[in-house]
Amino acid sequence: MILHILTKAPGSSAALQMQQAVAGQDSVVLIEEAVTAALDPTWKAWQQCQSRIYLLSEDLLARGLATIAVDNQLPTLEMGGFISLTEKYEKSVTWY
Amino acid sequence: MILHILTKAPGSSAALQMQQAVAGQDSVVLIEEAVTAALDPTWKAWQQCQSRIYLLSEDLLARGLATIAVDNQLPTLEMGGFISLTEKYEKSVTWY
Amino acid sequence: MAATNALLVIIRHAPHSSNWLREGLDAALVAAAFGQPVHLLFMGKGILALLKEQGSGAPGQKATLPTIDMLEMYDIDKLWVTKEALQNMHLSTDSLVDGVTLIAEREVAGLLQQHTKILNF
Amino acid sequence: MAATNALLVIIRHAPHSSNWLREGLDAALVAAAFGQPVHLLFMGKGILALLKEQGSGAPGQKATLPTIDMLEMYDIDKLWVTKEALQNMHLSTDSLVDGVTLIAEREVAGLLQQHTKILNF
Amino acid sequence: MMQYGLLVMGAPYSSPAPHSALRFAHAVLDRGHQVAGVFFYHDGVHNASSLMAPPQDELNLHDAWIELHQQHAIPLDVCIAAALRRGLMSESEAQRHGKQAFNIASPFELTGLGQLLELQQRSARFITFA
Amino acid sequence: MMQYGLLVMGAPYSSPAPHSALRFAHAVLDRGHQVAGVFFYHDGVHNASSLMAPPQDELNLHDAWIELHQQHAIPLDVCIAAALRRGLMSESEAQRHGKQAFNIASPFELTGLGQLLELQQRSARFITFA
Repeated sequence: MILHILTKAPGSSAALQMQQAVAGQDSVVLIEEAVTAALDPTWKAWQQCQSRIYLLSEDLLARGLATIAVDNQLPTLEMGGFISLTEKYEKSVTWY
Repeated sequence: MILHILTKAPGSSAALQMQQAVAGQDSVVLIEEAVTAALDPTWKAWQQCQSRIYLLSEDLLARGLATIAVDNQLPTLEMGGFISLTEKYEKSVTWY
Repeated sequence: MAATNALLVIIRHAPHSSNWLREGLDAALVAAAFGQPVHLLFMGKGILALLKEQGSGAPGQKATLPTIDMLEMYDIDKLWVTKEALQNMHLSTDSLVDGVTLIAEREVAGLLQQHTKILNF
Repeated sequence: MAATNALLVIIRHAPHSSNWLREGLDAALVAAAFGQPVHLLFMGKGILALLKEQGSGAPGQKATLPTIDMLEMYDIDKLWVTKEALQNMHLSTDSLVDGVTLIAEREVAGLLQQHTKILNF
Repeated sequence: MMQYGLLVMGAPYSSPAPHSALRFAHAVLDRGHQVAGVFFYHDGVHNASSLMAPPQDELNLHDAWIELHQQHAIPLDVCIAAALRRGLMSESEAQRHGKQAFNIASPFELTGLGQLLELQQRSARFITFA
Repeated sequence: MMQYGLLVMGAPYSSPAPHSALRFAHAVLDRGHQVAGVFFYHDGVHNASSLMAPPQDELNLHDAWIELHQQHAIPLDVCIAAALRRGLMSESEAQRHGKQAFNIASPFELTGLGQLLELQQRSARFITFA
């Protein structure tokens, strides 16, 4: 079981490579530029990872995307929630 | 009339933005990572820019792509040819 | 379209992801301060610089929005964005700051031809 | 697939475009020199590191191929590449160095699960 | 309580990775965990530059890492090969290379990639910021 | 004969832009043109670091730019704001910021963005490497 950390936007090589690497029990945290995924509720990873993919709210706020994430009903977490996921998952891989 | 210099691979944001910006009389030089375009003769820019798009041969050689460019019958130029294009075109824009 | 002596600064990078946006806007502001007319074209993720709800960034990270708000004071009033790029990002003009001019994507090539000086960030 | 103690180094960047490839391979070589088993997975443009016709690079730029050739000496003999990635790049195995193992894209997730230590470059 | 190891591979002001890593480190410590070490590799080596002088309204990341070290005695290791190539060196490396100046000093330590692997081995959690 | 202005925005060893720019500059000069100046901006400011110490089998780009300057008297201007933020400063800036060392020296000159615009104005051809 792996926690995937994506730092680049959907459509980037990093995002595509992560999508190839995600397995059934894995979770995904979207940070930095990856939070622009909030703009696109049709992005395949939302479906692929269902209830196990989250946007980092601090990075959404910084970029003015917090309202849009709420409107699109996308799951967010704060830094504390990010830490909780790293506690739960022994391994993490960052895609950049 | 503009000389476009692309430094990133087809499929990158830089390449897509360049394709939006190219006009009828413009030329394109592909350098650095953009020479990986040699692998894909179906890339739209080949059609879009026809006889006015070139791969920099030094950068093809460094990456082991020179033979593939020949096999795919793609036009190349050396650094001298690149300079000639900058002589011909008053303006250049680099996409990276 | 007539040729213009204005400097065209193209902004293609999002806030906070790198320093491209900041340093691109700095170049635009310095040119304007030196009395050169400046036009801005936002492409791709550069459009995110115009989102009006942007916060101050992570602690200690400088926000971009105050710089965008300063553009008008420097007489930079051409902020071009393509309709297609907005649609691709699922954004409406309501989410952007005031003063943005929408153009069609097919006009971009013409804009570049029109300007004798271009800086691409 | 059984869990392995080997370090999995993922290579995703092309030669000459940045230092990611070089510095990723350096990490793999150092781990191997310290006696740790190392496996390499090449994804996306990382596959270009395996092209056998690579030249020496622009004057003064170091080539990657000698480093790839050194992997075997360090007992790094698992060089995984996905068939799909090769196809996407219109490449055949003939253009790659010897010793590459082709896998299917659907096996990638399993490989990551299998390795307890991963470094992603 | 767990040991976290952090790998930082982005440069300040060119990448958001150092900011993310620093916020993450503080949050991990707030939760009662420990940070076993931070390793700076690739462009991340620029975090160690003592000559960094950002505008006053921006965080000085070099100073922020030192503060983290002072509060929690966290080792700050910098890959020597990545650093030298990018213009970062300690006083002893400066002497060895015949340079008049240096821009890396304690608590940042120049070290080899072996330290990175060792950090990964002894950390229960290993997180990369790049 | 024409005047070429070059803008370099990539760091050595992290981007191929400096290599491309240097090869381009030499080719332009070989053709009988002149290079009116090179301006280093964004991560390109790292080209000016006097502390760069790459392995011996790699080109030292700092030295290569100085050689270009010595042979052809080409001004090498470095954006001061981009440089300070990234840990690059001259002796006088080091004094102003209370730093013990500096890593930018002549023929590299710290200057403002006005110089970039001025270079673009007076060059018949202006080429960006990034």
